Amino acid sequence: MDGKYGGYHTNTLNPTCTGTSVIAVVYDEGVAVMSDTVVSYGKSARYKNVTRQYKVNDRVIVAFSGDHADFHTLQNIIERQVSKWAVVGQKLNPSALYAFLTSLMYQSRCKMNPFWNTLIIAGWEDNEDGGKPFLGHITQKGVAFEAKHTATGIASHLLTQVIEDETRDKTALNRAKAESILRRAVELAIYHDCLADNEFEIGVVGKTEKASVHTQKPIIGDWSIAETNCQYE
Amino acid sequence: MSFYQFALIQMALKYDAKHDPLGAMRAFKTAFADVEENPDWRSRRLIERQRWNPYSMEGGSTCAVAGDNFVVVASDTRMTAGEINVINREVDKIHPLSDNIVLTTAGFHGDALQMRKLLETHLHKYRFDYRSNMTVDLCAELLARNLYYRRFFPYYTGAILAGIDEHGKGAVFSYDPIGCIERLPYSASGAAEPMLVPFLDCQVGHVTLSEGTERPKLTLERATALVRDAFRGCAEREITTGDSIHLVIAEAGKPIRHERRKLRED
Amino acid sequence: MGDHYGFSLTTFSPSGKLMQIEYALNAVKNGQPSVGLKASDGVVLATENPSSPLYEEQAKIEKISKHIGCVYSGMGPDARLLVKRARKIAITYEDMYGEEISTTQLVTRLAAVMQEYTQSGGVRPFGVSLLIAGWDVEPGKPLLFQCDPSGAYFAWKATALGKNDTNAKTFLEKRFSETLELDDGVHTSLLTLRECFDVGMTEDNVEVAVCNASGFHRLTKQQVKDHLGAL
Amino acid sequence: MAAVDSFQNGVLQCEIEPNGFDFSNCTRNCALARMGAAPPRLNSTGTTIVAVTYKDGVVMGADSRATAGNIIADKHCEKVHYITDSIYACGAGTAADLDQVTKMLSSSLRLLELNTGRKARVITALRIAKQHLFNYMGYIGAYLLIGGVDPTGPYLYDVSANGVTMARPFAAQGSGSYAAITVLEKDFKIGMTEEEASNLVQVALHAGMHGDNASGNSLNLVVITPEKTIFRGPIVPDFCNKPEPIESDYKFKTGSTTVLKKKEIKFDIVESMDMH
Amino acid sequence: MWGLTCREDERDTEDALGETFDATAIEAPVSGQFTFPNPPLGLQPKGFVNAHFGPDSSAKSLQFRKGTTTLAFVYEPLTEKDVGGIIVAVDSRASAGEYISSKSVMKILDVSEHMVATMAGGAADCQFWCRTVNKYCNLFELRERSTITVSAASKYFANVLYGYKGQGLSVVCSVGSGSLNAYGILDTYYKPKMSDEEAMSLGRRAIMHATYRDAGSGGVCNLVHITPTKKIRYPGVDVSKLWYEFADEIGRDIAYNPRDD
Amino acid sequence: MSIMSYTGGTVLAMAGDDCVCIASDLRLGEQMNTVAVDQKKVHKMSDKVYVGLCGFHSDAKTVLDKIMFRKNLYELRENRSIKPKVLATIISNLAYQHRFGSFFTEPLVAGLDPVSHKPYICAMDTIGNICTPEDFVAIGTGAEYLLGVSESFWRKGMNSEELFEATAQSMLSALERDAASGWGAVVYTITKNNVNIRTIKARMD
Repeated sequence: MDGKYGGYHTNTLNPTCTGTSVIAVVYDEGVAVMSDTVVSYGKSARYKNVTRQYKVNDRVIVAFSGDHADFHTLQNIIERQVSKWAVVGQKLNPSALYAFLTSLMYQSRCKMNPFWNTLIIAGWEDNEDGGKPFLGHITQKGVAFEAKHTATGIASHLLTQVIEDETRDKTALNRAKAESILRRAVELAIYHDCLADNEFEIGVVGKTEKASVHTQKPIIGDWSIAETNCQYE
Repeated sequence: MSFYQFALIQMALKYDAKHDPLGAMRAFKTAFADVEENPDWRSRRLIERQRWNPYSMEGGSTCAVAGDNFVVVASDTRMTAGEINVINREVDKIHPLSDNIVLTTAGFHGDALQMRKLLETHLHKYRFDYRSNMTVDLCAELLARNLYYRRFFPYYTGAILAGIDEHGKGAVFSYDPIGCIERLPYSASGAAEPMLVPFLDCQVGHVTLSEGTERPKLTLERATALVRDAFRGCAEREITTGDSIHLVIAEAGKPIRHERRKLRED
Repeated sequence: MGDHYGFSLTTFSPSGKLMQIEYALNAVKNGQPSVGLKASDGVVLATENPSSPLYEEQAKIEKISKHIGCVYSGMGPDARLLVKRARKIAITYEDMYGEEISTTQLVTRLAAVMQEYTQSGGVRPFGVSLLIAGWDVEPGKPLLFQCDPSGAYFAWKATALGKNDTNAKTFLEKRFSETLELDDGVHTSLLTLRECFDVGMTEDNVEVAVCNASGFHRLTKQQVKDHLGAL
Repeated sequence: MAAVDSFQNGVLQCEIEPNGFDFSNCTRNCALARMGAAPPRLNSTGTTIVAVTYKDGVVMGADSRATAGNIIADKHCEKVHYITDSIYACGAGTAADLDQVTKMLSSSLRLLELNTGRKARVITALRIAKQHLFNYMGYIGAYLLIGGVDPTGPYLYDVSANGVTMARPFAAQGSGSYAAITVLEKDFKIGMTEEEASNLVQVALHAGMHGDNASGNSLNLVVITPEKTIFRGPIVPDFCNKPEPIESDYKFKTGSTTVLKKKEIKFDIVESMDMH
Repeated sequence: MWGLTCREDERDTEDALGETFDATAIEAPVSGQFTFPNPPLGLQPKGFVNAHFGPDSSAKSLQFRKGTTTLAFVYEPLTEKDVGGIIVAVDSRASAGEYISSKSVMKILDVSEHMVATMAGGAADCQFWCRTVNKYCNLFELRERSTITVSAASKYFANVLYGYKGQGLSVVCSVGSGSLNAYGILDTYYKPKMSDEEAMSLGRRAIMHATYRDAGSGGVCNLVHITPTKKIRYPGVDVSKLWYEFADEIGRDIAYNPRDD
Repeated sequence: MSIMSYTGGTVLAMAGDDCVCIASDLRLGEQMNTVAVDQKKVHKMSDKVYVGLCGFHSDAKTVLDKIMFRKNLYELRENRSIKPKVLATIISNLAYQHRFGSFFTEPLVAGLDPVSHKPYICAMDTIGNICTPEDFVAIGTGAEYLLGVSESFWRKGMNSEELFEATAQSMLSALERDAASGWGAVVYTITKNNVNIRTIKARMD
């Protein structure tokens, strides 16, 4: 907000309080989204048990990684959209929100004033033939795509391959299996992401379950390797 | 001192030695003396302050070949983030806008989505106003103008519009990022464009063959085979192309056919 | 090299001979005997290496690179320095040209080093002659060279150095033939060595090494024992 | 005349006994850079390299792709470098630096082995590499995993270009190391058998090659144990070969290029060129 | 609403977000009120575009296409058979940096029935602005019921472009980097009175020499002959074939004879 | 414009069975205008070993002289003709010696081993990283175009005639699209018993 670019009000071009990665996996009747509950200021974990998933309505969850201030503003904007749709008695379905947020992010990028976030839109899409799980990924520059599983931030480097192996051959992934994959992913993320935390929550939205975010038991991970490695060089 | 003054000073240092050779010699001498007084390694390492880059390159490439009554459009389906990390292996870069117009773009995916939305809206509006579908060259002119409207903040993509024109002939229009339009028998764009185009020059355009040699006719089968081979060659040599080929074949009077072929995934 | 003192110790005698080199050759003459023999598919190096329960075993045959090795007659410490230089030459050549040094190249450069010591100030020639055995991978050929303190080098089919090398050579002339296999080569060289021995030859006081396509390696005590048995 | 001679010697000096770097072009290159000419693109191994220690040895592996920008310069470049019979080094970073640094390491250690008559230690290789890289403050862009077995047991060290080194039970380097390190974290156990260790390295390499653009084509493995060292040459994982071969073969009949002029130089085959 | 106070202007008002931007993008621009959207935050368009699409940016084959060699000259008829008028000759290569993005660009753009403009410099810029001037000329002729004079059209062209001075537009109507060679040929062979055939071969010859020496030109030589009555477009002739004919004509052996050192 | 394309130029080398082809264009330019159209970029080192030098022409000339110096020294000492692999190492060491002030030229070595007559091709970047594929290598401003085209035109086990056609066609297709190279091309075909040097007809624009 330092307006150094010729007096324009600018969003964050160097984010301060940021949330680290978000991982989402589609299973046969819904989508599970994992995000840890810490917002870090640089390298220090400044705000603890802060939820980074926003339950738009009982069919859509939007998870954020990146600047937390922008997350609040986007939350506010989505709320406004929901109320606008409510006026005409419609419930916002995931693909509509996905399209809206894509053009919003793209437009903010065109004003060189981006929302410094990467959004994961997880939801259940009702259409004629029974509906299908929806998982969308939007980057801060307006690049948007749908996928079977996705991760943001450093987890996209670290965990994409591991999740791809888990979900490649098994066709029907049920909710328990999806959550165990996510729990395993958190453990692996802790080892190499210094901003990740072991307290996390998993948001689930599916055909039968309404969108809900459950806090999970913190994962400790096994650090036994440390003893074996005390050389000087 | 904001970034722009810094850039201006940098600009003054940068001698534009393109046009007159004598100037180039003088410029080199002064630059040489300049380096001898304060070489890079003595002055504090000036870290070039990067302004936020609104563009990013999602890699991948597309190409289109027009025959006399068909058009073959192909692209790979890999999306990379930051040049090296593959984030999605089934991304559609070919957007069929109507049954005789196909848009394909390679480059910054955000602009690609915006361009598709733009053209779909215009086609819809045209259908609303004139109760008939747009022809390919009309749509091509439209895209050229719309690319140019953003002349000072351009779309970071190489767009190709392909389709069947009103005479039933295949048409491929290739664009540069700000809308210089040209109708070609074949065209390519994206990260592997320098590898696709010479191959098509040789096999479709037959520009390198001597007079005597016979030039095989371009049929639909030969065109699809050529395009698939071109992409297999690119997947071998270019790091952002791979995973699978998405082929879209539009023939005069027939609905658009999709075809997917595997490519190497490393 | 050797310019710190300025005056060369090796100067011409009125009769036009460099006496220091003559004396060096004498030093070689009363060194322990060593024999080299080029068979059709390899080269044998054998030397007397008196061992005793009192001191640790010190090898006289040294490996220079994968396919090249050498044995010396004369003063041990001089030989050690030359072998170190030879190894350095071989490894630098390999860095520079990407392939293993050929024996001829190694010998020419080592001889140049030895020659330097006969013409520089404040240094004396080496009191040692080297027998360098090697296998050139390219044409696949065994090679045997001798380097003298004067810097001269000769290619041999079979030769002997050190104590009473003359009658060892006459012995070899009678026994040597082109078509010798490696094993018979070892036998002939052990026989010639026994000529120069004043004490009985056992596997403890003789050292044998072989250089063929698979490389240069020293024979173990057991192998020497079998060869001695077969004599 | 003196000026010419000194110049002549100067030019020939670095020819006659070339040792160490020759900085004569530095100022010119900096001047050209300031004139706005972009410096040339160097081959870099984007690469995924993985190394794991197990009960009685070390398994190391690397992919085999060297890239220049977004073009693959070399599809089968060798990134598992031989240092001595029981020490190998995998390298990521600037390809030329890796070749030269590992070549320098290998020759100094083989010389040491010959002169001392003992097997070289992994720590010696590490110390030589580390001091060389530290000398050039990271400008020699070599990121190495030096692993091997010496009389005191198996060791694995991770060297970065500015000279920071760390001993590790398992390690991954290069742009594909993110994906690989996660696989290692998942399945690594202390005291694995050789079979498990080499499988783990292969799976980690597959993850790195599959997820990272700049790694791929094939993988090389080396298994080092006190008794033996096995180098398993190019193994091509299934996702790395073409699912379908090139369909039509592009045979050009002779005469499909017009030749304006022609000159032929004949040799009579002399059986062997050299003298002896 | 707590959100409202922090930033009144853009973010929260009802019509913010998609509508304003999408509206401008969808609607066809109304001439007169249309302004090009500049890059935001007061960024200089010339520097911004050059940073992302210029020669030393990472957009290797995405750079803007440039054309280079165009020429035109007036001549009177030598004999009655000839017609005289203007010969306009151009090459047909558009290159983006060192990559030849197209070998068959039509660089002679129609401004009105009796006027053409040639494209050198930015290909897209020329195409777009020639179309604008073409539209203006047609409107002028409908309104004034008389054909527009060349000077009026070029005056309009200059005024339009002046509005975007310093923003990086590259519209060059006559010269190009390849044309220095063309000038040489024209200066030597140009005669005020020439036959049509001679004039056309001179135009093609000049373009051929320009493409031989300049890396940015090549492809096909397109030629338009404007006579007092009508405008004749001749089909393109391959420049390389022209060069080989020229070489045979003057008997110069241009093939490189292989050396064996 | 990068310094590597100041003078322009492209060289391609392809290996068949017991034969090697090197093709190079003939342009020497200063950025956009062409100064010479008969510039030799492939130089003979020994009967069957050729070196191609592309990039900044003055550096290429200096590097060529230094290579000739070291090669002649080697051949005089060893009294045998140099092997392509050894020549590649010599050039790589020369390039790496100037690691921090590099020559702006990318060398390419191609030829048959004087003894075993096995084809050997290799290309290097400016500081000497040797790549020795078994199919083809390309350097210079047109390298990308060549790699894309040769990928489909190369097959295992081509005889010298087929190899010549494949090399010539790849080179001509690449010169179509590269502004900084062209103006004619020359192809050297090296086999066990002869070297064929052919100038092929290319676009002169």
